[in-house]
Amino acid sequence: MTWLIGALFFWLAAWALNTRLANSRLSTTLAVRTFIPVLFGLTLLVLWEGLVRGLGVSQVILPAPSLIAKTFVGSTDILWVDVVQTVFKGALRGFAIGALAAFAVAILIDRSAFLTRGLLPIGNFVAALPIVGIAPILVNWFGFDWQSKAAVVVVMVFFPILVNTVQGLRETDAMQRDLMRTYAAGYFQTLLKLRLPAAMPFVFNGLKIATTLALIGAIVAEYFGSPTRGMGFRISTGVGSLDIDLVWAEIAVSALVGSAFYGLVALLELRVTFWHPSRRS
Amino acid sequence: MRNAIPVLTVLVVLVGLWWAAVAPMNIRPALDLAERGGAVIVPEGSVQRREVSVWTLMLKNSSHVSAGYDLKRPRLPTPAQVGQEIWKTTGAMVLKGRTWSKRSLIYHSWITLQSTLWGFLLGTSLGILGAVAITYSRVTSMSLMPWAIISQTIPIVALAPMIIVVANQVGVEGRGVPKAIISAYLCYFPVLVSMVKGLNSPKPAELDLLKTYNASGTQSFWKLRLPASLPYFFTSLKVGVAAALVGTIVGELPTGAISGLGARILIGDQFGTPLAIWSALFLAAILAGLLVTFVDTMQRVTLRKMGFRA
Amino acid sequence: ADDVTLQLKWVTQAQFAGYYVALENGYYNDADLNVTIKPGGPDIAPTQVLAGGGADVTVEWMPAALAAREKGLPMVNIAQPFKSSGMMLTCRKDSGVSTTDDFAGKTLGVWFFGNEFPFLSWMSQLGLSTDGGDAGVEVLKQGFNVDPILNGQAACVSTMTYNEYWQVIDAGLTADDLVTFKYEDQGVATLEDGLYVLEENLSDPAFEDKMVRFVKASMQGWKWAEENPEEAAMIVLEYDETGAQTEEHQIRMMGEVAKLTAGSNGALLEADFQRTVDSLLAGGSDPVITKQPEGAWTHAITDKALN
Amino acid sequence: MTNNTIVSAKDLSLTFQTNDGPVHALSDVNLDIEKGDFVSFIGPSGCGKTTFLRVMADLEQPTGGEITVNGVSPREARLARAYGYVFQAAGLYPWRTIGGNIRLPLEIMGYSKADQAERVSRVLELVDLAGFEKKYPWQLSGGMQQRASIARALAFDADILLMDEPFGALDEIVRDHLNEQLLKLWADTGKTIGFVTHSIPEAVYLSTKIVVMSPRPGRVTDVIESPLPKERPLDIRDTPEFLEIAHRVREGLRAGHSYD
Amino acid sequence: MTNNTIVSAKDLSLTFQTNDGPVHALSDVNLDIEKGDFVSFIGPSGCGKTTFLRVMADLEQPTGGEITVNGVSPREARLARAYGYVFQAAGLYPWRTIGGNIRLPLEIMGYSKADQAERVSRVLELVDLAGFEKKYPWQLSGGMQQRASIARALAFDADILLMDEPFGALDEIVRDHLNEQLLKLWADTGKTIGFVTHSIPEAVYLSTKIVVMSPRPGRVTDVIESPLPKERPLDIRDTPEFLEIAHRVREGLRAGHSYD
Ligand SMILES: Nc1ncnc2c1ncn2[C@@H]1O[C@H](COP(=O)(O)OP(=O)(O)OP(=O)(O)O)[C@@H](O)[C@H]1O
Ligand SMILES: Nc1ncnc2c1ncn2[C@@H]1O[C@H](COP(=O)(O)OP(=O)(O)OP(=O)(O)O)[C@@H](O)[C@H]1O
Ligand SMILES: Cc1ncc(C[n+]2csc(CCO)c2C)c(N)n1
Ligand SMILES: [Mg+2]
Ligand SMILES: [Mg+2]
Repeated sequence: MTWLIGALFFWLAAWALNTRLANSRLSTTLAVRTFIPVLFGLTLLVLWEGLVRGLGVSQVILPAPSLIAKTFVGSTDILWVDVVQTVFKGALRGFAIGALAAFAVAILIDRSAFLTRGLLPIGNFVAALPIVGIAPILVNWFGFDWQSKAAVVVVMVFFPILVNTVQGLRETDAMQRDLMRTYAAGYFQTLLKLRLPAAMPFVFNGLKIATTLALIGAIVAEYFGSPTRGMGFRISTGVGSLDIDLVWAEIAVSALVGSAFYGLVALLELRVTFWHPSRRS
Repeated sequence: MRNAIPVLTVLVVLVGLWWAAVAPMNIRPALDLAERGGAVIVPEGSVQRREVSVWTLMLKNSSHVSAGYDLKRPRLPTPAQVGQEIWKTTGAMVLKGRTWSKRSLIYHSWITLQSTLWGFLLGTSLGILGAVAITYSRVTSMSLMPWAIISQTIPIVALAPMIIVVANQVGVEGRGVPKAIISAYLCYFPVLVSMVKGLNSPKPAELDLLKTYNASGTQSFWKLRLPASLPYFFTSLKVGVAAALVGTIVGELPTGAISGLGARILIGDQFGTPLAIWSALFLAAILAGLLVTFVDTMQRVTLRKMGFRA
Repeated sequence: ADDVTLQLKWVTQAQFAGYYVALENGYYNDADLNVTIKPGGPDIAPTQVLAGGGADVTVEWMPAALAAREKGLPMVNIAQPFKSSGMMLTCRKDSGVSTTDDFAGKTLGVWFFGNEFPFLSWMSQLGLSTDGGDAGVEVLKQGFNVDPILNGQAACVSTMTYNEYWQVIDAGLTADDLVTFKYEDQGVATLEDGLYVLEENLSDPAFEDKMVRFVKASMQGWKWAEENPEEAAMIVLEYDETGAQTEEHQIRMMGEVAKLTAGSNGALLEADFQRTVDSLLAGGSDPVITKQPEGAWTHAITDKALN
Repeated sequence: MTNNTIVSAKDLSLTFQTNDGPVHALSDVNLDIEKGDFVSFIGPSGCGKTTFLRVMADLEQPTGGEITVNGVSPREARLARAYGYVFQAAGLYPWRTIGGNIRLPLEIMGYSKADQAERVSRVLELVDLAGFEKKYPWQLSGGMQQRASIARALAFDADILLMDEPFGALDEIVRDHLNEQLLKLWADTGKTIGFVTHSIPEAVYLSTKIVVMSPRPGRVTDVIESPLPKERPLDIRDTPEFLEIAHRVREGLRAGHSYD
Repeated sequence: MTNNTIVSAKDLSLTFQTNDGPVHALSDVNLDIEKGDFVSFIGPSGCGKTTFLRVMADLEQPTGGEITVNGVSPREARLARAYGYVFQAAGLYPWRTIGGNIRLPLEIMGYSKADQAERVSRVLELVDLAGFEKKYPWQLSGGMQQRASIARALAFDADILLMDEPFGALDEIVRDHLNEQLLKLWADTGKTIGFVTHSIPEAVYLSTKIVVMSPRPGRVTDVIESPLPKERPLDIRDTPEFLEIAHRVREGLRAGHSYD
């Protein structure tokens, strides 16, 4: 009971502090802008800890954050092996291949109005499909090691990036294109100097969506067969052997890696599309 | 309509490529089968054949290539096989009056659709409420936004079993609710992001105008922010409904293969019946198409009625 | 009537025919029970469901149950309808495996999710490492099907006598192409498909009484299923909500399962239990369980149910 | 400051804090506006015209000095709904018809349904848009949209009409026409009008008072009271008085400008 | 059509097919522009000024009649890079600095690196933007952006400079200043200039030839040859000759306009 009340109290206090900070003059400083979400995350953890302890929830159902942290620290070797397998071998390679392929195809089909009109609706449609469903097929085709995971990731990230890039390439306004016409600029000049830069905000939109898809795809695919390492492997076997704390440690790793990956792409975006109105103020 | 011919052309080309790919994809199992049936295959033995490329195999055993188009357990089924399987589990079922039988994919699509719709409803509501909170409260916006992004990097499949157990513990029976929760988890995010954008889309001048009228917060919400956000809203619904479907299928994969298209994929995998996987995949695609088209139509009608230019 | 929820270990199939028969034939009804059967799936850990209160009783394999017990979840075996183990490793002759000596350097498909324990202790008894070393075997977490052996990704895959083995056969490989290693024959068999409940519930006489009736009705179901395999398979199909199971396959499965349940009246034999424990304790460097479990089974239920 | 003073600014200053340092948008502005005045603000880009209008309407908070509107603070005046504001861009809501746009302030201020209908048709008449009530903004030309936005500001009973370059985007002929209409409206209603423009002839033609401003920091460099009569036909613009005032405005502008 | 004729349009027509039926943007336009001419186009909104400029620059295809530029088709002239075009909005690429924007046509046309640098700094000087080379467009005011876009069109050696309301968004003083500069530049380089404006004084002040157009369908209603000397101080605008031409333009405009 004291745990529950304590957690609740902490939550109220933290929220009050956050409210004050957010409405204060300091709210635009980087320190406060990072502190507020961090404190918010912390309150969630405290609330969780309080709930688990206060209600006496069994640790094979929902372990407390403190236990998860302990497991995390104690199993860094396993976690690292899994990250290498799932993220570096599967997700990142798949992401790179898928992104490059989508980018190349986008530029290729963009040359033909016919192809664009034919492929774009299909691409849009495929981008909305539950592509994870093909994971069993690809595991069958490409084997149980990282290659099949990368293949799933390639297929998952390909269409969102393709669709966004093609749309981005069409995003120049008429006047900008007319300007190039008055210079009698060639196709590649226009592509290089106008359309690619103008497409970048869209490309990054696709890349950002793809980052989260990549991780999910690689993990889900491991459910259908894998070597005896990898985040998906550990999560699925962990549940079976009631190592729920280890499962949560893997989830935490996934969130960390995923956020870092997303953050990296977002940072890159900031540097490449610094000029875009939505980035300026 | 302008796009019909290009789309159809591309589709025909895709199906053609698919059909052509069947031969190399299936040549190995086809040869194995033929060999067991007594045919002479070069090279002999499936282990030896692993060293040889599919193209060589096809060349040297050209008479057996066609067998790849009629396998019971193909690595890649032919379009016709998939079409037949789909017909067998949908149209033929309807003709036999067994539309809602467990062997009918219409029944399983319906199960998936239900969870999708519940998840969609839950997810969009959460997304919209979150967006309103983020728009109107600085603290919420500063604390919540980063976590909304982080939430999407968590592998939801990992949470699925725990969601089921916890749902059980609070007395919720059946797989419907956990599936809907997973589906909502994937669906809320695009809606949230897009609605935050939409609710903040009024230009400063438009907000200033209301300020000169001394309009209240509620008035500016209903008369400006909400209508201004509608185009964003519908776009996000399209993404959201697709995400909800992905969520449901992901939820059906591991949450106890009972029914639904995801379960069919899983069962197809477990029992080694690729056609079951392929037909469930295609039905999922059709479902996605129908859902997105439905939202798209809603968008057109509503926005036109509201006077937005088409 | 009293409510009882049963959590199965896997999807609806003839492996669980006895329970479906008892339900369909009204044995549970006659025992004044209102039984709900929850199918399992790849991500359903029966142990976890039991811990979460999602079920009163669950079908589980003993290694997983004992492991859970060591994790602090006091599961107790109250009945053991399966006498023998149906697990085996099925290998292709053309991949060069004919005896256990040939395993080294080969890729073997193994089920995880709590089903890997018998395999791991077997390998450690054979002195083969499973973590990628040269002297050991390469372990592949096998999915839900037997594709790895069909397309040559693995030399051997885990199969059940009643299920996956027949998938390999159905896919075109003949018994002559294959070598099988039954865990029973290798002396590493562990008990499968027992009924487990939480220890704390057993102290409640009302619960105990419910379980007595449940086990009795279930065993009645099993015996009927053994005698009427075809009808039992049809009943299972009736309850299969995926609609993906086939008659042929389920009838065959029922036939094989009957061989495993034969010889069990439902009561756990202590010798079988000890054999399982010994096998697991021998699990080498990273044993599944570390000490002789205490109170992991009881005859309290079967004694009342079967007499 | 007389009894009739509607706006009175004393040493008014406004400094924006930006990433590149402070921007002095207004600096020590002193200005009185009388009831019924038509005041034009003219000056080079960035001199603070818009900012001054926004301060009057309580859309921006001064960082120094004082300002009263109708004897009270701009905020109180705003809460009393004293302003009709016409922004530089028409800013009509695309999901509302022209009639719906004009009805917007009336709905917010709680006018009765009957009153709303009556007022909408009256102001539409006034700006020559009768018959366009049911059209959507994008079905109208830029000039018509601008007129609709003026109608929107006229629909309710605000004493003070603030207009920020309302005719900037229109061609000369349309502009002449609207100028005439605006003068007529002003004469009919007796509203006090604050009007920002870049056009010297327009300022001279319309105003009773022309405020010339200069940038960095935004200051009032000249306030010219117009001797022109209230009744102003378009060809008053060829009279010597007109040209003289125009000349003075131009000189004032040039003085404050960075060129020369 | 003399030897010096740069642009020659004969019975030129252009009809847009739209959903609401055909729009006759240009109808039987006949016009000759001589080498070194400064031609202004003036007319109410939608009369086809922009369309005519675009046809000249091969950005739009006429649906009737003929047009030659430098004796060849507009397309050939475009491929020969005969045009500098200044659009109504500055249209600078936001991801390039001001210098980078001006360098854009030079890169495309393959000028050498050294030549590029030299030209960029020369035209920046010309439009008073020296020192802003490294800034991004959005760091500059609208007027400065417009000047940068003019600089961009001047950086390379195009015979014909087409400007579509380049000064529309600027205040009068800046406009005066740029008008003076433009005249100087024109005198120095001998370029032929096509210039769209809404301002009568601007058209009269700048041009050797004023083309008055009227809408629906877009026709040329008057072509006024200016008798003003090439050398034009700003106060030429107060001379009777000037006012007379302005009057004639205004009458021409009014005749084609829907008001009156
Ligand atoms: N919100 C703001 N933040 C920072 N600086 C601002 C802001 N609003 C205006 N300024 C600056 O204040 C000065 C005055 O701006 P203001 O908009 O009042 O000029 P203006 O006279 O209306 O110009 P224009 O004729 O171009 O409309 C300018 O230098 C402008 O850049
Ligand atoms: N791409 C197009 N499609 C259809 N109609 C067009 C198109 N471009 C222009 N028009 C129409 O052609 C007519 C002439 O347009 P244009 O842009 O040349 O006018 P303008 O004289 O430049 O007007 P403004 O002064 O407003 O710039 C207008 O009625 C316009 O609506
Ligand atoms: C993830 C996962 N993989 C394999 C099994 C294996 N398994 C245990 S019982 C059973 C039924 C026999 O057909 C099977 C296949 C599992 N439970 N979960
Ligand atoms: Mg302004
Ligand atoms: Mg134009």
